[in-house]
Amino acid sequence: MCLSALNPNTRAIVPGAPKVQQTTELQRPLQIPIHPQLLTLRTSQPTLEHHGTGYDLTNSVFSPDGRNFQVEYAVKAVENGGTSIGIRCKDGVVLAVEKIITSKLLKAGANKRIATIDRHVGAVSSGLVPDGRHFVSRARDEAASWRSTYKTPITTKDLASRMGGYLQAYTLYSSVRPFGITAIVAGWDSELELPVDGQVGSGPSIGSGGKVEGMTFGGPGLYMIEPSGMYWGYYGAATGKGRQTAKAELEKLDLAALKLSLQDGVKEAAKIIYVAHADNKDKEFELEMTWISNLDGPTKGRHQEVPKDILEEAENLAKKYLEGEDDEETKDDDKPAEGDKMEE
Amino acid sequence: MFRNNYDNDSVTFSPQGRIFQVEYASEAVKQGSVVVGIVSKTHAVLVALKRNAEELSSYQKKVIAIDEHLGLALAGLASDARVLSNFMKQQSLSSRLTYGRAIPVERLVSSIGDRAQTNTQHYGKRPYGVGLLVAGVDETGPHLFEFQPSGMTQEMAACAIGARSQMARTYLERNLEKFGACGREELVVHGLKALKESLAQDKELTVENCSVGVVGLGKGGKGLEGFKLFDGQEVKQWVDLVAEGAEEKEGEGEDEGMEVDS
Amino acid sequence: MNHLPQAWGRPRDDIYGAYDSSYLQSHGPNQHTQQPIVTGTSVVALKFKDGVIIAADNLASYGSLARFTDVKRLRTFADTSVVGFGGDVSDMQYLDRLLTSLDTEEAYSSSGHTLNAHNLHTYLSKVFYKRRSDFNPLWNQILVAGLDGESKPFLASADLLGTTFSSPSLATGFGAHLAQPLLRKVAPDEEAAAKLSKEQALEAVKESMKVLFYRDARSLDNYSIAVITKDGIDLKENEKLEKQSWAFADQIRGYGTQIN
Amino acid sequence: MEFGTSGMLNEDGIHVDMDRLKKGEVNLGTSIMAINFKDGVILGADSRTTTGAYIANRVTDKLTQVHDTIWCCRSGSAADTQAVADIVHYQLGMYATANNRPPTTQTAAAMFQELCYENKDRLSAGLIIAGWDERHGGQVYSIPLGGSLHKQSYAIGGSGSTYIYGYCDSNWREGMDEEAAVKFVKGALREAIKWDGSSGGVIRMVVLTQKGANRHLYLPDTDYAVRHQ
Amino acid sequence: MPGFDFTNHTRNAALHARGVPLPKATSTGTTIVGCIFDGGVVIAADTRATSGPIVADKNCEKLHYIAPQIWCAGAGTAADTEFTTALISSQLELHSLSTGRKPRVVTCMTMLKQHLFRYQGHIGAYLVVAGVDPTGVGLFTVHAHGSTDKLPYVTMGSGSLAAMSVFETQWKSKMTEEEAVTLASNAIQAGIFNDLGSGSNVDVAVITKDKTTLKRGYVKPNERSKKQKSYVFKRGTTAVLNEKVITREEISKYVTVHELEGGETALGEKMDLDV
Repeated sequence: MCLSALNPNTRAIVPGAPKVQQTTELQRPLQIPIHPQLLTLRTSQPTLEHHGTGYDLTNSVFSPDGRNFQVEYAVKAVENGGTSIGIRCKDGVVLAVEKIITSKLLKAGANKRIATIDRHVGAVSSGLVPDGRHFVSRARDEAASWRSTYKTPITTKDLASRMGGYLQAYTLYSSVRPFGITAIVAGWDSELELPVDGQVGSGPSIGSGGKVEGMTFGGPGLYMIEPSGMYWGYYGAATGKGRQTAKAELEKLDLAALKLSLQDGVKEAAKIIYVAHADNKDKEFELEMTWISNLDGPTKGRHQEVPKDILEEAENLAKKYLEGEDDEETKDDDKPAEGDKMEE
Repeated sequence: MFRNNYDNDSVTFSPQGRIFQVEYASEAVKQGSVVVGIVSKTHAVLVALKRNAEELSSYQKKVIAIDEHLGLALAGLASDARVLSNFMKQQSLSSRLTYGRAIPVERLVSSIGDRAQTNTQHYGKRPYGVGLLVAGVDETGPHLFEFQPSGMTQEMAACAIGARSQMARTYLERNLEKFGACGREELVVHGLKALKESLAQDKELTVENCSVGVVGLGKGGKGLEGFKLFDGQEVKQWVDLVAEGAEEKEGEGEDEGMEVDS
Repeated sequence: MNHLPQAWGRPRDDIYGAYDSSYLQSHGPNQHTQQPIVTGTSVVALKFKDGVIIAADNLASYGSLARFTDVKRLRTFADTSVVGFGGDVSDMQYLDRLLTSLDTEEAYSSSGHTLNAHNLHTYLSKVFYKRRSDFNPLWNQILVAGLDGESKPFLASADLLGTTFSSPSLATGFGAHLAQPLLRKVAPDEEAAAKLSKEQALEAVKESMKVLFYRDARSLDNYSIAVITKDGIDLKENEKLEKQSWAFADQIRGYGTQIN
Repeated sequence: MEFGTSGMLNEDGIHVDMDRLKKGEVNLGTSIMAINFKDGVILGADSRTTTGAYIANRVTDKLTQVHDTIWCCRSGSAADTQAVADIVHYQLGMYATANNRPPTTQTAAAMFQELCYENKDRLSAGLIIAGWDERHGGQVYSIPLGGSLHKQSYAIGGSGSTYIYGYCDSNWREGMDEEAAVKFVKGALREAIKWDGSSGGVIRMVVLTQKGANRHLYLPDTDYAVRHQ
Repeated sequence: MPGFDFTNHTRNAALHARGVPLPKATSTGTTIVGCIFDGGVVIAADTRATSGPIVADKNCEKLHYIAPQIWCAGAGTAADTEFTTALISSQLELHSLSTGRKPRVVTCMTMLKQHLFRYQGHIGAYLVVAGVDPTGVGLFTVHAHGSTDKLPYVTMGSGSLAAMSVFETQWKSKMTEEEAVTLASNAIQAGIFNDLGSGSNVDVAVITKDKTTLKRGYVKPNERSKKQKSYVFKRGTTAVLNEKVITREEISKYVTVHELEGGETALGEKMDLDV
């Protein structure tokens, strides 16, 4: 039994993390610490003095002011990737990703970027796509190892914790590089009692005695894991190129109230990806979405692709919304809009 | 002249978040001779341009059969491709032994993608210097995948990699709509035409320098037409079709017109 | 006598020769002296026109003790196949978890690849054979029922030795002796099975379960039954044997000449 | 290994060698049980430990705590069951600190099951796991000799249990209150002690509810009528 | 390499099957007991060591030191009890030094049971562990297979039944030290007189919060008394039938005789000194 290595509680806070933390609308007041806005400190270019001084050439090396540049550069790779978002709704979670079409020759609708980790958990990442696949493969191993030890599905939180530990380990050694991704992990932890995997028999027909009244368990989980290994719980998470726009949109939704339904969440997710893409109009993109509902919902607690008809409906609404916005802009000021058109 | 120091190994990010060693590995792919792959609703074909070291030497091997239901074409370091293809052969056989099932193409391609990614994250390893086009048929029909040194794998409708492959890609993009409905013969011809676009000016397609690999659904969309590699005189039937002057006139004009704004 | 502590308890070198420590490198054979403990009895299955029917009772015995009466021995896989387990229950649970992880792995890709019953049977037979080759067998006899790659009914068995069979009707344990004759009569060959209606097949399987209850001392009148067709799996886990015949006991007096 | 090798799967059924003790080993020839009731679970056991016919301990405690409100009843080899319980006790402690929450009864059952299954050729341990946790309330799991895992509304085990299958089956009611539940356990164990030579001594019980663990003790000289703890 | 050597197990089994009798390890038929009293614990043992039907040692020591305030009484295979207790004693002392605390009885008991469980009963040590530590008084039995019991009074060894009957009739809670020592001693004597494997004297160790007292030969109920009669034969009891004197000169015919230098002793005599 080796729980200590990746134990969330013994894991050190990642060096280079900001000491001052502000809160935003999106944070979840959970057991884990609160997330700051993406930090200027972490994402800014190193100042000129640091260029060529050598502190940014090797992973696991601190600069004199206590930063690990290689981790910051890895964040740069994330910022160039297509936008990924996740929305935690009252009855499920949605994941969506803006897949930039790099070539006309790509088979349309193939090349899924959102992966299933365990039956009830999905993950998407922005940044280096092969690194994202590495992440997914490790996450699957973690989920399977949890299952074989405890004979029950891993919770989204525990998975996030283990993957946070894994990514952190890739900032510790000069022989590896950090992951060039920020990953969003979404899951639905069963609200019902699950059997131990493989058990037979079912206990009392009237259910177990001594259950605590009024307590609820399980529910949606949404976590975002950064190249440094830090992870946070979110109501709405966004990463990749369009994250700032996406965050602004997410904050409008008042997700902390937990009123948004999954069906509406899907529509919002599509809209946000379309809005975030508007800053990057010259490239075409494909929208990919998956969801996990509660056990009564459409996916019965499993991570699945959003069905085609629902996806298309959400996309149409998103397009309509964007046109509406454009119209408003046009009304405000005609000329710049024309200028935009010329450029195409 | 200032050269940056971020390109010495594959475990160093540049300040822009790039990994130069991986990008350099992609350059190795462009050193290889061009290969083209196209997929239709019933077939997937690979066509490759073979080079010989000198007049009297033999030609390279560009297309490798992996299993009954799939094969690949390579551009770049052939020895890296051999390592990867041996691994793929093992995976395919293992699937047949364990489940009595032909391995799904996507799963096989992902497995080499994962292997390649590892090489880009650990010091002392180098990225693979080869790009692959993998064509195969499984339960869900014919597929074509592209594999890159970064570990990136993508399913394509058509693809070309290797030296001067941009020309071939332009051809493929222009004719993309037609491929879906193509039968195997038409598909091979399209492949050769794309290949031809990428030829250096003084070169042309011959039975010596062409390889063709074909795999597809069986007659009437049922069963399997196993992956078959065609070399030498076996490709004459198709090479003659695309030889200078043999090309059909129809459609040519339209294409020419289309090309203007690209 | 050598009084140094390291020599304590060791044979004297001057008499028995230098201490031979070669054993520290070598290992003797590993023994797995095992036996089934908590066990399930027969599984019976029969192909018909559109699919397969499979059944097993809900009992797990401990020797002759009917220890657990709520043990479901049919397990679905990927909504396309059913595995019926006879033999050791702990090994059944192991296989159940193995299949769960296999199913999870298969579901990673959404592209519609699934292992059909034929693939599943191949896999399980390899697992059994591997384990018996390690001299550590999984103490089960299983039947795999479902549809094969061409959506035709598929039925095959595998057991602790890695032996496999396929036939239009199959039964494990006591079922092989008691149920097979009945099932073979209904479906002597594939052609006959391909003509059977679901109702006929159900009738035959239920009849077999009844005979097994009459004549297998480790059986129960509570059973699970599954019908697998193209439309999916219809699994019922709490069936009761119907129309049993006991009333003739009334006619039995004594064992020979007795009249009253 | 000195286990009997008479267990065989034959055409006419399965012969199981129930005597899996090693030579000279201390045996918990036992009557143990655990039941679900309205507010949680109750574990119960006799207190006899034997080597051969000699009672090596007449006040044994076969109810073993592996976490705050997760306990187990041990039967079989004393050494094996103590070792297994010690390991799970350690693992659950680690689980609680590592994950910052108490383990569930299911976690404990899964760990016991894994140990018993993977070491089935080395162990003779028949365990009943019972516990209360916030999420599931009270739960009872049985892990018999081969290492299979059975969820039950009530579980009985040990050599004495064979004598009380009938008693339990006819007297069992689901959702009993604590008084009725204690009476059921006591009644069953009294029968087991009466008929099984390898069971005897005092009756111990542990009641696990939201309030925690509560021990009961009943003595034979007062006809098990008075609660002494 | 530490540990036990089982390489010859298969060979021995084969020899045994062909009728070669196997050598027996010294298994001491023994009586050992332990008993808690108000403020401490007492353990006691007989002192007979047997080897088959032979009494190998009439006054051996079966109370083993573990730590100043923790002692062990051992039954079973003599070598196993000896070395197991010595091993655990050593480990416990190191543990005590590294923690800077007094060793605890439960620690000792846990180490013993885990060690013995690992060897699956092949180490034939049956022990009574007793002591006083900062948490209070501890008394346990540890069986060779690794099981343990916690009781106020315990007995082990071949005489344990005889000893237990004494405890079961005379034990009461909250005894004084004197009562407990007497009771333990009586229990051992029940073993000495009723169990053929037990005999000789009673050794007692009393452990309290403040000190440990080892009473070696606390009771010696089997002292060899003076023989009531002398069995030395008087001179002349045996009749002389004839007599012959052989002189040195006559011997010289057959062997060469050297005179020794003054004060020198023969080599053989030196060697014989120990005899």
